[in-house]
Amino acid sequence: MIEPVTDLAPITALGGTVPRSEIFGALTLSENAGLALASLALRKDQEMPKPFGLPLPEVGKAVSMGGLAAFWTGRGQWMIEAAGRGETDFAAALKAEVPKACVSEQTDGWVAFDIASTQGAAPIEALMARLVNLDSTGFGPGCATRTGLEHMSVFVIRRSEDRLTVMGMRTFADALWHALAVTARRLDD
Amino acid sequence: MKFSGFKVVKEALTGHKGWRPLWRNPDPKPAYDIVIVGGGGHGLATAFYLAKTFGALNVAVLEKGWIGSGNAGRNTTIIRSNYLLPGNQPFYEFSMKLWETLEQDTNFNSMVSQRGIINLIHTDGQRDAYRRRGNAMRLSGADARLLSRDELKKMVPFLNCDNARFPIKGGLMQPRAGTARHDGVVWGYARGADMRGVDIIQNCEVTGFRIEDGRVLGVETSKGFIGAKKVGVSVAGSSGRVMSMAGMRLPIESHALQAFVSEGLKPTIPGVITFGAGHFYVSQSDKGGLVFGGDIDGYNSYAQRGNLPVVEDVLEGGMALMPMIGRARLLRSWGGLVDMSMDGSPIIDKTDIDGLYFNGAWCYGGFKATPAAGYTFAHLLATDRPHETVTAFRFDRFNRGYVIDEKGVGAQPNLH
Amino acid sequence: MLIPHPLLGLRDSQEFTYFGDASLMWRPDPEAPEAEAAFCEYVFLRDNPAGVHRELWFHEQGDRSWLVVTRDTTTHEILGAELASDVKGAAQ
Amino acid sequence: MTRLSGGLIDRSRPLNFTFNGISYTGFEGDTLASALLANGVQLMGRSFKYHRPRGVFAAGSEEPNAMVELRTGARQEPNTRATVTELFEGLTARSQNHMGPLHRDFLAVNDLLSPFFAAGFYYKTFMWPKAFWEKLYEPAIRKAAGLGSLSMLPDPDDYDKGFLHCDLLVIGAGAAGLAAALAAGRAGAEVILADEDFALGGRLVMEGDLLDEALATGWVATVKAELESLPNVRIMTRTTVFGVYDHGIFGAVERVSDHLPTPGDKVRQTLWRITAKRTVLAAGATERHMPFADNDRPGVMLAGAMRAYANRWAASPVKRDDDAIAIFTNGDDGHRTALDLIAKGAKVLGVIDTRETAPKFGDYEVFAGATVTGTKGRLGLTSIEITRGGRSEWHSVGALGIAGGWNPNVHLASHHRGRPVWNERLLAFVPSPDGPKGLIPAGAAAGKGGTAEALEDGMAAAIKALAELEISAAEISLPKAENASAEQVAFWHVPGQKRAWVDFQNDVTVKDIALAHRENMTPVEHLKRWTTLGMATDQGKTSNVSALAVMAELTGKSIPETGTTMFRPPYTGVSLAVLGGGDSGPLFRPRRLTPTHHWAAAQGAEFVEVGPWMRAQYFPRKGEMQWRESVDREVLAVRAGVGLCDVTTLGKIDVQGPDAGEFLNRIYANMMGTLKVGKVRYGLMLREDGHAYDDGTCARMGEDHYVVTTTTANAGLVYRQMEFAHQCLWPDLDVQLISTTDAWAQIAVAGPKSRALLSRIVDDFDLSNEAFPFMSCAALTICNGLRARLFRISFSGELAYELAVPARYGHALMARLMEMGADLGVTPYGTEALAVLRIEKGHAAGAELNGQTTAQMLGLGKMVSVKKDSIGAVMSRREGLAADTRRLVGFRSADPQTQIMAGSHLFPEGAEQNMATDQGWITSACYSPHMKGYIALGLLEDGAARLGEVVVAANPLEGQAMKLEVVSAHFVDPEGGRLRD
Repeated sequence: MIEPVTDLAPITALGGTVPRSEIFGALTLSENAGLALASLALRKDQEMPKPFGLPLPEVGKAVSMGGLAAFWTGRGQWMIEAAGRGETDFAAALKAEVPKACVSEQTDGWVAFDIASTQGAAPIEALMARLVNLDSTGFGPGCATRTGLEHMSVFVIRRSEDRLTVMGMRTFADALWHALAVTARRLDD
Repeated sequence: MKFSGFKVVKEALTGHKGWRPLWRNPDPKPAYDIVIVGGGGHGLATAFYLAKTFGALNVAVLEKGWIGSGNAGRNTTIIRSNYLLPGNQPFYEFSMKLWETLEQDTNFNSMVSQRGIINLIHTDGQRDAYRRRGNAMRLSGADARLLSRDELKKMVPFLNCDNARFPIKGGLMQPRAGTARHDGVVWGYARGADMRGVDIIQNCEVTGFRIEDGRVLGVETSKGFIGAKKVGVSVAGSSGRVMSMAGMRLPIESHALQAFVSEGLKPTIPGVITFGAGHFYVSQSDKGGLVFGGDIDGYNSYAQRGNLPVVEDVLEGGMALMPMIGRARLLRSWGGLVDMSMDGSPIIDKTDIDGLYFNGAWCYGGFKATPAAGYTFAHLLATDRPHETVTAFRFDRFNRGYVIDEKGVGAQPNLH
Repeated sequence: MLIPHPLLGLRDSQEFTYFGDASLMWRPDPEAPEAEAAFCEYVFLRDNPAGVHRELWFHEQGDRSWLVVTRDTTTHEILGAELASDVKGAAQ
Repeated sequence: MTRLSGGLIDRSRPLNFTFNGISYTGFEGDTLASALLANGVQLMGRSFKYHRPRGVFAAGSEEPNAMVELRTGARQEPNTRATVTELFEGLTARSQNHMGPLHRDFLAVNDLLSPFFAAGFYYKTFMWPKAFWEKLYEPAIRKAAGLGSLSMLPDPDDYDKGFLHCDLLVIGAGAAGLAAALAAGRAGAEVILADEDFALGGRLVMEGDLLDEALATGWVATVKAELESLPNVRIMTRTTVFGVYDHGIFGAVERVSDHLPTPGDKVRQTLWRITAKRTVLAAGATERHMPFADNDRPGVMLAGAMRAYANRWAASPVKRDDDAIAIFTNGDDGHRTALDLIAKGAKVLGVIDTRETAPKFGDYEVFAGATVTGTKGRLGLTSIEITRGGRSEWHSVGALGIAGGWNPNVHLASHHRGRPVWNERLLAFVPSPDGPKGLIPAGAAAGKGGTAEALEDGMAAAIKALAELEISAAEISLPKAENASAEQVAFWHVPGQKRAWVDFQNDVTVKDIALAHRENMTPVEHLKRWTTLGMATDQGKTSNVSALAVMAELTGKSIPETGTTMFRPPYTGVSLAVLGGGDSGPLFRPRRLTPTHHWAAAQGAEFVEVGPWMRAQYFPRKGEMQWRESVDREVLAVRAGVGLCDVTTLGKIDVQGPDAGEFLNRIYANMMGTLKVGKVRYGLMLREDGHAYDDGTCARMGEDHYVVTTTTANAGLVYRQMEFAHQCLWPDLDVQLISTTDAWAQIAVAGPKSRALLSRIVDDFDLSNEAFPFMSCAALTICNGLRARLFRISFSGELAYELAVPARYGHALMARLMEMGADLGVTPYGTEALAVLRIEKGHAAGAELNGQTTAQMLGLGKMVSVKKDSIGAVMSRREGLAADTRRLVGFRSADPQTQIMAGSHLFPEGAEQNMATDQGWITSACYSPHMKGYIALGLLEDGAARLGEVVVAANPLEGQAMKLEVVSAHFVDPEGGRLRD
């Protein structure tokens, strides 16, 4: 565990002291409160860096290495993820790695909901079909994109056949959970 | 032939043998004093008032297809004069007054029905803005009422006021507003104009303007050249396309606007209701269909059809506002072609070309303007001076900095 | 509609926000002698063609890139799409 | 009972239902229409205008007559076609559009008055006296019009929506559709097969045709099983593809549980947006009729529908088994109905064939060269008049089938405004060759209605479509089938003096079309609008082509010269609720909650909707009876002590890079590039047209790092606009933008004791005025190590700060500040107090920055720098903007306790009040506890020069007018000393 940096106690995006998790048939929906995020944007003519040794992914892709991961967000732009480091100043650590690049703290800009299936890809893809206009056959493991979901803007990351992460703006956390949970529940019916 | 209840009874008893064409199908003459391009409501109204009020005897209306085939025949039929800005409000109130005597003026029942319009209020800021607007209406001689939430609930009990994402806190009502039967308006003006000698020429597409030394001499058409001392263009939706034939660029984009009608239902909705927290407005036609619409599709289009996202957006609004319509069915949707202007307001003006006049840029609101647009365009064509209610509707208002921007969104047409 | 994003392939137009004619990328020179007139034309006047139209779409719920999309306004057929910054860069 | 043998009904599963309160029994597999027919019920409804008795006319979604109100209570569903309503246990239905019982409708008097109700009659009368329209005529018309009724209760069911993608969408699961789906499925393509029916097979299961010398149902079942076994094929029954949109996107509605008594845990329907690379339109064809005198009685129906009822549902169209059935046809197709009925044991009078050389295919009488010229039977057909060679005779029959030829279902192929093309051989319109891109019509929809040719055509269409996608599909072995003879002649209607219905539901007759012609309503759209033809719920599926033929005859033109009509979505009626997608009421749009939302809720705050946000409006305390008491208390607490307000909703944009300063110089009207690190500047943005757009602050956090704030309302728009400037105007600038609005919880700490409060939580940071003066910013830590940003800025006019921490700590920070400030009287305040504070200080907000105002009007004219270019700078100098003398000023009432109403218009004292004398308006107003009276801001002509003058604020809308003194907009501390202390 990382030592707390403050005597203030954080709450999760859904307002709890512990992250929320709920099971709907084959699907488990979990709030990932520990994920640290920082955006990285290259300066003009900057060479592609490899922060913490992480190779930055191509258009529409995500990569992971140990507790670190990254997904493409725009030309010359990525979101870097660090598992379990939500309480730390991860942006500062990233900036130290790539001092020339533009780095912004995004940890609390987004809420991350991890969706795991116990029955392979089908429930994940059925959930996606009801929520986002992405062709799941072309959105396999390692794909990441931003899109719209029920009037909200989200990142969708296919971690593996049976795992998906949906990130929404933190202030929409309740609404996004509702959208995911209602759909997951209906798939279970 | 005068239409009346007596005439209807007489014809019913004698096998309907005495009805005659509502208008002629004349061949075009070689030249006219005034040629109106566009046989929609505005063009026909212009011809009607030119003949009736301004004594013009030698007038033709040229229509590419059948009269009323453009926006006049595919709109949500709302008439109202609930505008805010001084450039607009007197014009629309003038139009409202013309609506109120239209049927007597044309001897044709256009089913002008003043069942009222309510714009719903969801926030205190909105109430302040509507109070400003309602006061502007009252100050220009129109009627307006600010409804409390309780008054509103009594009037339209089926609205979802409370269990709502954006609770309803009241409304601005114009009791004299309402609807008119869109085709009936077209036909009333057409018949009235034809009776007064105007040639209505259908299936006659204008393919070019003949302009010499900065002066218009007439129009090239699919039925040959037709000379004219003055040409008035009234082709909203196609304004960009038509005026480009005269070499003009306009402060207009063409956009698709969809509208919808449900299957026929027994009386459900009394007047016109406009959602204030989403894109949805609705009325019910005399035949029983819910007639409703919302936002434009939002991209330049001449395709006369729209896409599904707007359909969903409109019905999301509808269901949020009045969830009791859920089990009714959509019967038909259609897409119109609207001139979206840079400030959301219209243009009735001369052009830089002598003898060429323009009426357009009506955005999604041209239907309610039909009588006054016709009257004032006729006034301009006949007298070369703008009618007092359209002095703000000039081309030069943009460059000079006198835009009439009701929504305050600036020069982005798809936001108006 | 589907927008053929030059990097991401076909994307739902719902992810985009439409702005208008691509001429809006070419802001007049504010120092020119007739700057005000040039700006008036830039801000207010449009070709508004019935046919091929080059226009700006913002991939707001996507990679936040501005695109120049070439589209036929009479059929909605899309003939191509480029990143606006590339278009501008190439022209400069 | 008039059940026949066979059929696709499950006799082991009887289902009880009621129609107009009478109980009946049907079977699983029945529709409401087939079950009623099988129970000998012919009369099912009334027509729209004349209230004529009507029975079922078709067997599919084109039904114009048999419309019912289905279910009861909040689930009541008007205008539901009995022909596509699957029977379920306990179904209740009522006929509609009648006054009194169905068999004795009082409004049938309209039928007697029908001469007065000819096409377009209402345009010619009801004009006098003028006031009677709304009061008398129109209410009467409205009451009589309409069909079914809504319950007026909120729809209780859930709806869903979703997206599907496929290589090939096959619309229609008849012969062509099944062949297409099978060929594509076997080729491995992603296939969606959609059909509006609950069973697969289309006409295959409605005809008596044989496939491989057995009933077609066997082949259909085999294909179904194979398709279900293929993981790349999705079969969607009960799914209507209702619209074709751009680029291969289709709208479809799946009726998930309409066949169940109630949806239970399921949704009622799902709206699917299907993106298909290619599409095979195998939507089949719709039979048409031939108008003749009194052709609208219950018992008269399409001959193909009769076959369908007999073959698929084992239902006979007659009330009693011994009633005879006749067929009226202009081709060989009608004879098939006779043969099938005979095969099922029904009593057939014979076939009335308009052709002199009519064939005979079986043991039934043929009336060659004959027509039907009349009918009898008030509530159901009892006899028909057959006329041959000028001689007429009456025959007793209980039902009459009409076979006028088949119209390909070209609707979806025409949704992109491509016009269908007339085919003289088929005597029908076939799909336009310039239909939607990627959509290939096949089978009967393409005019290839024979079973064998439909199978072939469907398969070929799929192979062709997939070849375009570079998927190679092999031919499949099709079952042996025949093409039934489609010989027919052009015979459109039986001329006569009596009324002959063309459009059944809307009561449009041949005479009405003739009248429209006489009145020059000849263009087909005029004809439709004048007579209402084709505008009923069936959208003219059974009437349009017949009407065109009648009009063509009248004008002497050919049918294609006479016209076609546009087909627009939806193909059939779609419930409004499913298009609305489900999440409604409080879930209509997602809500954004601030980081302190739960904290505020726990304090009992009232919340208010601010765009997508929910914000604390005020924090009532015990004993406070109305909101003003709370707000006044909050305002005074800020002015006298310290208050806390969550201002996270303001947009925050990180601007980084070496050119960030230059970029911001071009974005803001005022100079930003000169801002020093650690400083904040108020910034004003203009639109390119020169009007004021947005305001906020810009803080320089580091050499290459600025944090820009925007108003709550414009956060997204400004970010978009900045990206536009970055990518489209000046991509050469080395700058990067990203929103951090959600990342930081931002809390305003305002009031003279704000420094004292903050000093208790900052870690080793000098807050003194010298070290951290007004308009400073810094990154620091608080509460023992938490990274934070502090801005010394003020909206209230008091000494104030805004403190930002990672959003997850916002809640705890608020609680900590409350705890640490208890002795300072710290008070949370909401948006109401925030508004009062800013009005007292004279800050412009949304009511002033409304997009119609300029910097000058808001008193910010000097901010528009003339030393540099920026967006809007050039246009802001235009004549009309420069000449606008309206200025933001303050107002006080002579009687401070009289409320000033925002939205009042301003006039000089004594002036007449109209739009011409109007001098401005009140933009914002409130009760100011600081001033102990009502105050307001407003825009007034020449306002800056009129301080001290008295003007009238007129509010005729609410019958008010009051005198106001024009004062400075800065009611509090006009010199600005407080915020600098």
